[in-house]
Amino acid sequence: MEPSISIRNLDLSFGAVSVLKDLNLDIGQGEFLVLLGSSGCGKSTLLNCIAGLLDITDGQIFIGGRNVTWEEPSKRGIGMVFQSYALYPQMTVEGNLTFGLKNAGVPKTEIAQRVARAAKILQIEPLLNRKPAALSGGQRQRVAIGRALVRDVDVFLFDEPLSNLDAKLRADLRVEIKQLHQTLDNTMIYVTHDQIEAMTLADRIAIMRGGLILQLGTPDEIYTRPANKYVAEFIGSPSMNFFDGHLDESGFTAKDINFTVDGYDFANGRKHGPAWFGIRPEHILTGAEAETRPVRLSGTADLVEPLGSDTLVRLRVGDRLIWVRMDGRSKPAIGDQIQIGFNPARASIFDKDSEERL
Amino acid sequence: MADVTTNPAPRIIDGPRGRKPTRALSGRNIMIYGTLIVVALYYLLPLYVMVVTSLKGMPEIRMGNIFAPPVEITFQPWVKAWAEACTGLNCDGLSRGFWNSVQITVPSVFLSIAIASLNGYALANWRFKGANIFFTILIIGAFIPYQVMLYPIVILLREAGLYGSLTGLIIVHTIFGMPILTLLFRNYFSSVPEELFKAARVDGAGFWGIYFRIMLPMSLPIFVVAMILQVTGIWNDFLFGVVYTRPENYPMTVQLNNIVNSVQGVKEYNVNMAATLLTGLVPLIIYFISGKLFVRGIAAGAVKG
Amino acid sequence: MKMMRMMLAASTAIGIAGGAWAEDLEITHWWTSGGEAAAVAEFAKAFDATGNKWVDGAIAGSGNTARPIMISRITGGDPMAATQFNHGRQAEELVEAGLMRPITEVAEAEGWANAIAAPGLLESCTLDDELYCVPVNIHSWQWLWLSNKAYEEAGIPVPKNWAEFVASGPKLQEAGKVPLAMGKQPWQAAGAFKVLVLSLGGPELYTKVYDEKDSEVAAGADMIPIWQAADEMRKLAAGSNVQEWNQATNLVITGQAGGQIMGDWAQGEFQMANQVAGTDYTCLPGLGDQPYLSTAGDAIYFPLLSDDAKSAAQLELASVLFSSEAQLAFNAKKGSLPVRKDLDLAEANDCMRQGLDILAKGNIVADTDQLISPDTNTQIQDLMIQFVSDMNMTPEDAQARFAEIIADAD
Amino acid sequence: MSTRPSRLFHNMNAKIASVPMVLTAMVVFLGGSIWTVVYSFTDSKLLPREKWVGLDQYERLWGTNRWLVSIENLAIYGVLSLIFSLVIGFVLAALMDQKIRFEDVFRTIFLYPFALSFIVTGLVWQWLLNPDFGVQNVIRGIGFESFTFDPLYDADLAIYGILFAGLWQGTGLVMCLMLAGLRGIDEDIWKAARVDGIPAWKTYLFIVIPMMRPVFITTLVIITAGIVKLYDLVVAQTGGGPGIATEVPAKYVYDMMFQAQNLGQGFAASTMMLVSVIIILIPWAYLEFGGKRRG
Repeated sequence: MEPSISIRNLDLSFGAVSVLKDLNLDIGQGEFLVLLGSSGCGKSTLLNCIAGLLDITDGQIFIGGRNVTWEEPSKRGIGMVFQSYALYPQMTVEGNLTFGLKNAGVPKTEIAQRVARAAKILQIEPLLNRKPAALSGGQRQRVAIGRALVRDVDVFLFDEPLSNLDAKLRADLRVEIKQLHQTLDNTMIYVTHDQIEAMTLADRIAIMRGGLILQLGTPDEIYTRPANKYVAEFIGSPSMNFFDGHLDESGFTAKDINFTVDGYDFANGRKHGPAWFGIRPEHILTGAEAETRPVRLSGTADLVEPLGSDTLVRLRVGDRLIWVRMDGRSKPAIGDQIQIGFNPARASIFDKDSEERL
Repeated sequence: MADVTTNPAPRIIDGPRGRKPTRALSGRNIMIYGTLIVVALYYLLPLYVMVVTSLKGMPEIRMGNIFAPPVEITFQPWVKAWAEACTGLNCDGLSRGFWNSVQITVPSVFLSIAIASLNGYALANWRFKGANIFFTILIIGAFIPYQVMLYPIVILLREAGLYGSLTGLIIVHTIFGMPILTLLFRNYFSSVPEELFKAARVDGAGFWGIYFRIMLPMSLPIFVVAMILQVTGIWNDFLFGVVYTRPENYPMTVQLNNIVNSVQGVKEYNVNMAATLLTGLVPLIIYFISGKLFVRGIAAGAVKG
Repeated sequence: MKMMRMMLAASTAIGIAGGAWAEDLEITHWWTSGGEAAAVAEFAKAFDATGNKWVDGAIAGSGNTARPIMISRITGGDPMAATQFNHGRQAEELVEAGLMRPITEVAEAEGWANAIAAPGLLESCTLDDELYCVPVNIHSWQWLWLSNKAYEEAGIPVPKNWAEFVASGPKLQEAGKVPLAMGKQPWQAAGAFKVLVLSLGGPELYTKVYDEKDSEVAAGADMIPIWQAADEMRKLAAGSNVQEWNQATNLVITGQAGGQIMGDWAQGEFQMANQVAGTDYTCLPGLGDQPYLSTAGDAIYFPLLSDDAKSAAQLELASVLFSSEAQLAFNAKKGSLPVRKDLDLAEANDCMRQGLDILAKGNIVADTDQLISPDTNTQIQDLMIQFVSDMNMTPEDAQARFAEIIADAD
Repeated sequence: MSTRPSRLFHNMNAKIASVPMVLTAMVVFLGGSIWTVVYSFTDSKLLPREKWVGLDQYERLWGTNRWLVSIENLAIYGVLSLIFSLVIGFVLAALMDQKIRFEDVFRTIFLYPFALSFIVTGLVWQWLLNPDFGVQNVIRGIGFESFTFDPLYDADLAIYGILFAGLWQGTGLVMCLMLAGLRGIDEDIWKAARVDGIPAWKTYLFIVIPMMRPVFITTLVIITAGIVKLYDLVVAQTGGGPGIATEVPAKYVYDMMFQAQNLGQGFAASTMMLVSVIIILIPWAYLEFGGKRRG
């Protein structure tokens, strides 16, 4: 099947500063793609290029099989939702929804139908006659989504739509967006710096850094098999624990520790040399369970963060600090000796120099 | 859904690619730059005429075209305007007025900004009962024609024994600069995050401490705007300068008026133009230097209602 | 001469001030045109010769610009030592409010009353038997200045009266000249009008209108020809695109305009341009037919000062201003007539002599400055400038409006 | 801090710092205005005096042609200058906001007249518009013998000649204010409008301009304050002429007070100006400062 959006060899530079470099990306019909990265990685820039809000330097963009590289944003068949909502403050909600349509000369009856549908889907019917200033943040963002919805397009672009909301609203609206995607089944590209949003919403995640896509994959792939150290560190909270050491026949050696890496699925065959060994806090077991794991260590509790569902504990192991996610019921005290263990098969190992996954 | 980032095979096909081609002479550009250039010419025309005329001799001016560049450039009009032009018996041109203007402008600008910034600060951060009433009166005061206030101020200054003194004039400039400046500062200080202000209070800083150690250092843009407005306004003032000072303290604008209107025989347009340019030079230089800061400062202070 | 001035200065100084010496006095005035400035320099020279110093406070523009400044300073408690006003009613209230000082003692000591050319001049400086100002010159408004060059180039003889002047208008226009130069400022329009009233209407009409403020006369048939003349005047002046009076005079001097109705101070400009009366230009006092002149002029007033030394010096200044030498020198440069009748005007030119003859005949009336208040004067100025520049305003409308102003005048 | 400080001393320093403002507001602006209003009911001539004449000064004022012409002129100048400064200022700002080259140069050119005094502005435009050697002369010189452009010498056009100069002097500042306002508009709004396919002019008209309300208000206040005070420009450019074609209220006040030596009349005219200013301003001041407080 032809991809819904195809980005081909896209380059973008402002003068001498190159922002996006020879970027390729295909997004399938009905796919929910999340562009994830820290600020300045080029994710919003890429989205703006797709929307046609930025003139690209080289390359091509196809939407729905059509070469839209030189098309105006409004002619690309997209709808867009912004972080700051970008509602027209002097117009009512209805005005916001209909302004673009009226301008495009859509017949009145059809406008009314589309508005009614969007309002129903988003449950904003009672708000239609209000002005944005009289709405809460969540309501405003619903209206902003509605404005994209009434355009009746195949592709939705979201530019950090939930970043301005508080945690509770963010979680609620996230669910709604997910449901919306399930209902509409159209292509969505969603930019965020929030990994929870990325993990929960995405069919695939593209992790970006410095204008490049570091890894493109399903949330599970990204989580379990991060392609490089940056991705591994970026995803997961608390971050993956790393051991700085050396990989050889005997396994992984880091100063005072040595263990085998049996069961580890090497990406391109086993390689030896300096390496990072990474293991996520939630893959480290404690107490009796730790005994069952191939690698066992012992450390002193240094910091305890009870979250209710889980308890995060920072252990001092030698001169290293290792985060461990424990069951919410366990309540270690600072200074307690804790036994930990993990299975190298669940770990990620990266080349020391290239930081690529081994 | 193959992972395509690892597949650098050429994917570009024929058709639109890269930057949308735009011609340098597109209709849009012609419209934008055309309009800007035409308007710029309209704005520059008077300056051009002033400069050109000030460099011509009188015979050449009489022959006619005010737009023609000078055939023979002479700086005599400038010399005359600066040092020789007469008002009555005094023939020392604008030079005397220049130093008077400096003496009037510097303390007036300083005092008016100091007071207005304190007012704005008190209004924005230390509201007290009735403050807004005073402020509203002050703002309405900005609309009162100066002529209306001329006489009451003569009486006030007389009662204070300040009439005719430089101090009196400085006070007058401070009073009439106050409304707009206070508005600017109040708006600017209102936009300073309240947390900052609260943090300082928790740290034990008082009214003056916060003003000097927190507000002042972070308010450079608005001070620049205030300074530009005041220097221009006070330097260009004619009415107060002529009414509230003695001849030995006359500012440059008053002398400009005297020179331009002291028609001795034929109007010496070249000298008049040179005198006009000389008088406008100080504010013009300030604008040329700090134009960018001005816009930035206005964005910070004036625009937030 | 020098001896005498020294003696005079010394006598006043000793007799009145008891040895005040070397004071700086600031004198404000609006004498800033070429001829005027040269004339003021004569006063300054004479005063400096007494050992004091003349600090010149010229304010350019016209009396209308300068007077507010002077009045503000006097009422604001920062008076200058002496200041120019047109004598008449401009300073009346300042005197009444006790802000001015009398100089009666000097006048009596020096016998000004016997020397004065026209008694009215001192009278208008007098309030409650005290003299408050020194008249320094006699000006009369009723002069038509004509450019011989312009008429030569147009190929017609120089007119001898108003009627001929009006008749010559079209010929001048054909020759590319403006028949009548007139600065487009209110006081000039109102001044020209009052010249028409006196010169064409005669002293009785003038007195009825300006002195007795008889609004029926102002509205009546006697004034109709005056308004018709005013109508002709504005048509002849239509092409004159200048503001200042001396720019208008300059049009006459350079032959670009045929003539100008302006007071005798215009002669100062002719002299500055080295023009010779009779050869280069012609003057028609009283517009030629009924040579009556109104005597107005400038006067110097003396604000009340708290400094005794300066107060004494004020009297010295008054004495210098009225002295024969200063009078001669000043008025020769300014083109006006001296206020003393005991002077030998050997240097007086053709025009000045004509003026003196009329004065000697007693064909004089008081100037409007002494008859109507500045308020009324301003109203008339507003009316006249509107009439002169707005051709849609008919003479009938203007006359009716004029009569209203006269009816309300105080 | 054991005893509660009295109300008076609460915020003491702020009150001390506000003393100059309070004095200015109460003594100069309020006191001066009241003084002016009171004396407008007298027949004060050269000096103020308490000789009451009721409404005589106002009757005369409204019966004076020159005052009526002044009001009319101010109305024409005011309305046109408001409209044109806002429109020209906004259009220039919008053009400047198109990411153009040489923005600094253009901005400096548009803003420099604002650095010049009205006296200078008036003189320059008087020279330029003088038919004998200004624009008219030059255009006639290149062959158009019948070309006529002498607004300052035509009573019907003179006020527009002043408007010409006034706009030249003032639009630069308006442009700056507008530019600052435009730069303050959220980029996303522009993006949203582009995605919606709304043409630029419509975006400006229906979305951006309504969003710039605070800027427009500030600008309006500044322009209006300038209009009411219009005086120097007229004096320098036309002296009120030709005739009384360009008289304005502020000049009437000044001339009455100091030239005609009729303070009472001048005070009556000032009072009328004051009243109209207050009528215009009070509702605005109430909306801006009275109603809701800023956060």
